[in-house]
Amino acid sequence: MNEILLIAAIWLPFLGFLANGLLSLKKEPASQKLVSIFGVGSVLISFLIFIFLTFAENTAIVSQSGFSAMFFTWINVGTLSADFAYKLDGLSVFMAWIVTGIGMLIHIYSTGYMEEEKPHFARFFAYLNLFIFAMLHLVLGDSLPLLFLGWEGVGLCSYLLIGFDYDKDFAAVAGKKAFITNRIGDAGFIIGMFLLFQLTGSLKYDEIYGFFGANSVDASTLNIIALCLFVGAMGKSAQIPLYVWLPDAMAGPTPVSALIHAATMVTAGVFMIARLAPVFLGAPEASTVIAFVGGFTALLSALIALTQTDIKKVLAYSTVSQLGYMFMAMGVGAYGAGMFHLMTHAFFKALLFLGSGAVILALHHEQDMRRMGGLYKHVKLLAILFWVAAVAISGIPGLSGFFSKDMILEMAYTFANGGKILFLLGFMTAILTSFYIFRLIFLTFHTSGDAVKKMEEGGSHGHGHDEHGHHSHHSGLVPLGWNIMGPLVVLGVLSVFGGYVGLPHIITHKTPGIVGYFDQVLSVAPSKAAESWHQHIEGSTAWLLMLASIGVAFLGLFTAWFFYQKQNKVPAEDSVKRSFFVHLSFNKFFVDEIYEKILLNPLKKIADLSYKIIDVKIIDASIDYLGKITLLIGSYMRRLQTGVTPNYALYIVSGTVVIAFIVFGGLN
Amino acid sequence: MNGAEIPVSYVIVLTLLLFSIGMLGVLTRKNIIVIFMSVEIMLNSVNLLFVAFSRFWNDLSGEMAVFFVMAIAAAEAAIGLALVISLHRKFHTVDITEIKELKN
Amino acid sequence: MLTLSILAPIVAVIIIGLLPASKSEKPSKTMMYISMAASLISMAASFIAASGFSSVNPDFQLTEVWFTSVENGINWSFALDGLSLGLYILTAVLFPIGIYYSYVSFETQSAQGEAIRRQKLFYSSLLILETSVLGVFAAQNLIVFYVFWELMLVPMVLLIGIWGGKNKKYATIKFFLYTFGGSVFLIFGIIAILYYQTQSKLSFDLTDNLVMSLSQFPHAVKVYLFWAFIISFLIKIPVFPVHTWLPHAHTEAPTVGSVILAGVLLKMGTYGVVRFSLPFFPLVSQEYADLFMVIGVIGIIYGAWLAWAQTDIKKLVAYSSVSHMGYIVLGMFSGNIIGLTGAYMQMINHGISTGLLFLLVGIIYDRTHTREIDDYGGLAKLSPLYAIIFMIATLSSVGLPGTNGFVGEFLILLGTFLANKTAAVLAVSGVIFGAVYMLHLYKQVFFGEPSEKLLKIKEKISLNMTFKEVLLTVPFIVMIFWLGVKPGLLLDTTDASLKKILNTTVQAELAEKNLLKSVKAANIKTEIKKTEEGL
Amino acid sequence: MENIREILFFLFAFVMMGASFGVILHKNPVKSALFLVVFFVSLASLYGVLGAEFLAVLQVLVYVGAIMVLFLFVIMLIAVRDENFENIGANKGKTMVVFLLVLAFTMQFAALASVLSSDDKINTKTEYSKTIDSAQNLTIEGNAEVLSFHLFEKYILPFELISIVLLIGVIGAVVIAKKNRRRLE
Repeated sequence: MNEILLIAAIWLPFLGFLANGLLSLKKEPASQKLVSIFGVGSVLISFLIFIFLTFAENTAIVSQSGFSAMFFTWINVGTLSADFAYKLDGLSVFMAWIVTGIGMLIHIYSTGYMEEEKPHFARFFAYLNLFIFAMLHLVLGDSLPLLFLGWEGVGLCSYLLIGFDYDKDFAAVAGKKAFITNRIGDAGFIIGMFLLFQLTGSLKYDEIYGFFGANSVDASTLNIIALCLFVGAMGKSAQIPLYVWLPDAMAGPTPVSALIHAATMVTAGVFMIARLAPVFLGAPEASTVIAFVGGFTALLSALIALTQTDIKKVLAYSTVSQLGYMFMAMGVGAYGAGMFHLMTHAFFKALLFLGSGAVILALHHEQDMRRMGGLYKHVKLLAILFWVAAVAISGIPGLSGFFSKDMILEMAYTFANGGKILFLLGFMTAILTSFYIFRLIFLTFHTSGDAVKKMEEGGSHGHGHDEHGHHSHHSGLVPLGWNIMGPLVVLGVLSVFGGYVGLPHIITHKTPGIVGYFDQVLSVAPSKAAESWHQHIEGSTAWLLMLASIGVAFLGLFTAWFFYQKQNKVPAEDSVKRSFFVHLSFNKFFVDEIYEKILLNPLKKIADLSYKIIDVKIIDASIDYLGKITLLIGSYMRRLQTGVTPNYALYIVSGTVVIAFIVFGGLN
Repeated sequence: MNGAEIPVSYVIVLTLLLFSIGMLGVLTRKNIIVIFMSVEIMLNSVNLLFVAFSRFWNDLSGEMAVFFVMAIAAAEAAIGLALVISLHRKFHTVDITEIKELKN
Repeated sequence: MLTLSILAPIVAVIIIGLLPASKSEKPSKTMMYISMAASLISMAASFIAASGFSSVNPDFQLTEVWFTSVENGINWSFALDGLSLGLYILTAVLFPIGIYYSYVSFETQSAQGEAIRRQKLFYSSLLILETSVLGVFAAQNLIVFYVFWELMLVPMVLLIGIWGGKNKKYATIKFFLYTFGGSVFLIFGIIAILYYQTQSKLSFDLTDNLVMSLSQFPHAVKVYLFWAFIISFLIKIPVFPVHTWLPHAHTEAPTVGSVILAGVLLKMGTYGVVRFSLPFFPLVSQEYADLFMVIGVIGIIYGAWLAWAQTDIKKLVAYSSVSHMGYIVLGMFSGNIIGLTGAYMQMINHGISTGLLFLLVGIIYDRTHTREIDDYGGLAKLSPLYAIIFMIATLSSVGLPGTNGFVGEFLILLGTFLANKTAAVLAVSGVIFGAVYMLHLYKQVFFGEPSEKLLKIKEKISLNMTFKEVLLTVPFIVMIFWLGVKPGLLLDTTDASLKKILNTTVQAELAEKNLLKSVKAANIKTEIKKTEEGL
Repeated sequence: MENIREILFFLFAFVMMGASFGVILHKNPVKSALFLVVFFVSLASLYGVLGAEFLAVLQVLVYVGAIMVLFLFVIMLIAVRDENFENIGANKGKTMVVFLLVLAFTMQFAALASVLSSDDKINTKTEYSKTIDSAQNLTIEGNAEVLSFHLFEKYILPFELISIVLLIGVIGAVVIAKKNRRRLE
């Protein structure tokens, strides 16, 4: 019975997708109420089922093998078998809660946000439901192929949703970029999967875990496997060097950015590492690489976020940066801390994105922070929620972000292989994080300028991003309904209290709750195994580290206040010349341009040339030459055809003589 | 008393010579009618061979073949000469080198 | 039932031939009905036949004998095994779609005031093509196989040469010469078998007997024969560097020609490899497996790159075929059940996804009369349903999990990986390039603002798909997802037969080892003798 | 008297050779035709010498009586004499090539003749015989008689077919030689 419920929970969003997909095919826009019921309802029921299952199958879930349900056979060839079978264990139930929970909130939010997009309303919800469906496969599948199905499925939804406004060229390009970048990662992931299959002879988690439980494997083998898998994670979770798609992905509607590109899909890489903990734990060198990639990603994207002016771009780079933190945690073996940060990040980043969506919606699709300011007066609740999220992300004590981030920094510090450097990277990122997020807050909600006034002026000058004809007469802010503010409030509450599941060791003198939980559920108790990687840490050092990170959080807040509130600075317009470093940061260190110059353009050129030269000029031409030679011979042979009959008779006789010679020649 | 005995090889050589002469005529002459005559020579030389071997093996099949060849030759001559007339009517010549319908 | 399905189209050809000649330049309903009836009967018969298929039995089943000839070893009998069943059904399904599409396409063209000419020949060609392809897949005898293999050329050449595009003559000649050149090698190989065989009466029936007698050939002969067979198949597949006929043929062929060409004709090559090259010359094919892996990998990457460089939609899809065929070659020579199954799966997949792509390109081409990618843009806005179906085909083509393409690609790559890591790693990059060119195409054609050209056309004729056209794509879509989530439907039927083929390799290896052993033993014996004599 | 047949054989052989050279070498087709008559008659005689009397008669009847008349008619009809053909030797190079070629041909096949030794001889005196009724011991002899039995027993079908061929030949000749009125109009 519960098995059927689990399957139903996973496939319900798919039914929602089908229903909404069919509705979207209708000529006239479908009833929004109906679409919302299908869209939100399916995810809501699915969420409720997960809550129910969590309590009903409590013991099974926390056990090693978890609670599993078999749906039907998928691939079964030779020794390879992969089924549509699901595994609800401690790790996946955690993810399922986040996916369906936050997913449901964002669905509700979307009913308000997308209200104006009448012709595309059903299509939007169809995609969102499909996303939830794919994401649930990613986290709940009991084998790597099924994870990969979800992995690529969410990639597809991401592609479709980024390019949701497909008539806009930049959205279409961004979607394509996201898909292809992800594919590069996927290629690595596939190879990792194959290596794992070759090693363990199976792609089912249970069998993989069993293999690692029974055998000890050479670290060098596991290093390669872990690195290959990590390439996949790089793509999906936007790490250096494959992070470039995520900022562009902001071309999609804001709820999408919140759901896919902040809370759930991009954390798939982190989840995958936790899922395959035995592999990564046996691969210390690869883990170090992961930690450093995470650290550098965090720093680099935080640097870029400093100067961005598009509110969503700031948040996008912030997401990349926070993902960097998570990978840092996974790399140093602090799986509990990484998953913890994954959760808190999901809360506050979803809040930030949805909040920014609300701002954008209120300002008639204005995304440029230079044209905002002083919104506090108009939307107090929203501003407060934004402050909550900002405080959470910046690491000011008491809110969720503080606990998770601090735990990561502490674990990084104690990491044996270059832990100090990692800590430094994370520490610098923390300063920058605090600065850019408060910069965002001040620019948007405070400063002396008035967004409403700016908007009205801008509107009369034909300024701004607004391309929707029905907004042509700007009259104040668009009111925000309950279905927009409701989810924000819930997320605000979560952002505040979400961190208390992991109170630090130095306060409680116990293993933090969530870490203990993950120690228990990850079948091989990774934190314990990874302990050898860590040095012992004194209580006083821990306090020092914590105080330092609290200090930098306030430092960032103060600096942002100083520049943007006190001095009332507004970031320069695009055309203004900037100082060198600001120029670098504003232009994202020219990474996109470099990729285009050294990778994309040469490849395209090689493709063009190999078509024009190898295919047309060499292969095809040489075949044509064969034909031409035949024709040439023919043009000489043609002269034999004189049309004079005796000549033909002559040929006949000659032929007879030759044949006779061959046949009778021996007789002479 | 059993009559003369003529070696088969003599007949073969004779046939061969006649055939070659006919062939020479076909290849060198330009008048269609003469070519036709040369063909008749070739045809008849082969008939001779049939008869010779028929006698040699004492088997009448060879002579039967000659009988049929003659019948066919009669028909062939009729058709062939009709063609010559028709050709002459069309091209106003019986010079074979003038008629180049096989080309183009 | 097999007989019925093979002969029904021929009967229809005779009936169409007897129809009074009409001067009408309108699409002929009668001919369509007759052809449809024949191909549907053929399809139904093949389904009925398939229902009696036992997937446990690796050998030929459902045998139907026309007439046998013991003297020359050519038995005209037809049968299916796990290897041919899927392809046979695919063929039987694809033809009714192709025929009906042609009629719909004629209607569209007629509505635009174009004259439809020589329909009798057109439908006849299609039907003869159907018979020949079905014959190829059901042939149980090497010679019969060859006869149908060659028969296929005639209608295909007519289809491209008469109803083709601007450059049709060039494309036709190229197609004909390439494939015919390949066939020369094949017939050479067949004759050579006859020459070298030692049995008093060799039957060309594809039984173990033939395999046995082949295994006794000297090794050098086997190598020559192997190449004679494989060259012919490789040209048909086609692989790099003998692929250049394909883009021309695909581009110039009428839509139905492209669909059939991609759908089943290319499969004849790969089918030939699995049916003949692998079991006939197991050790030789293993010997050269690395070479073919290289060819396959080059095909994958090169095809994908070239597809990216194309400006013509049909050419792009054609080069994507080259890339996909590279995967199949890779899988076939991986030498393990996973790779081989993947290759087989991919044969069917490619027929479905690329067939659908060509069909879709044809549907829009009927209206726009241009294949240049640059002429398109923003089509998603003008024809949303078309965009969705095209997206499904695209996803299947790039191998997204959940579609059929993934299962095949995944199995092939995994199988290859187990056999040859380097090849697999290189081939995986094809996964990336596949996405690059397909999404490039999709973006250019469907996204952005509608192009002026399309808007102009829209004033004349609706760009939306008609109900009939949507109906035509439904079987493809169903198959894409069905095989995507339940590939067992297909894989279960092939498993036994594929395992048998792999088994021949194992047995041949064993035999070879024993031979070596006996040779060694003999050597030792003579040595002993020598030493004894010396003493 | 025994050798008379051999002598006759050589005599007619040389006459035939001469006549055939006459046919191919003479400028005037009418004279060529007359040489051909000589050729046919001597061939008929040779048949006689070899003991095929029936064929000898037939040869004279068919060739000399029918075919040659036809030839002469045609020659007269289309008035060939007006045209002046170059004879052999006009194009020396080509003639040489042809001559050598024919020589080569002759040589090749002459080799065949050497397979048979000169002991393989045709006995011209032997008569054909055929047992018609073994019970009554009834046999017939003689060339024409036995031939007729062959013709109407074993070869009856070809015989009938040949009559059709001849009929078609007659009709065909008429159709082909007839003036094409339509084209003239």
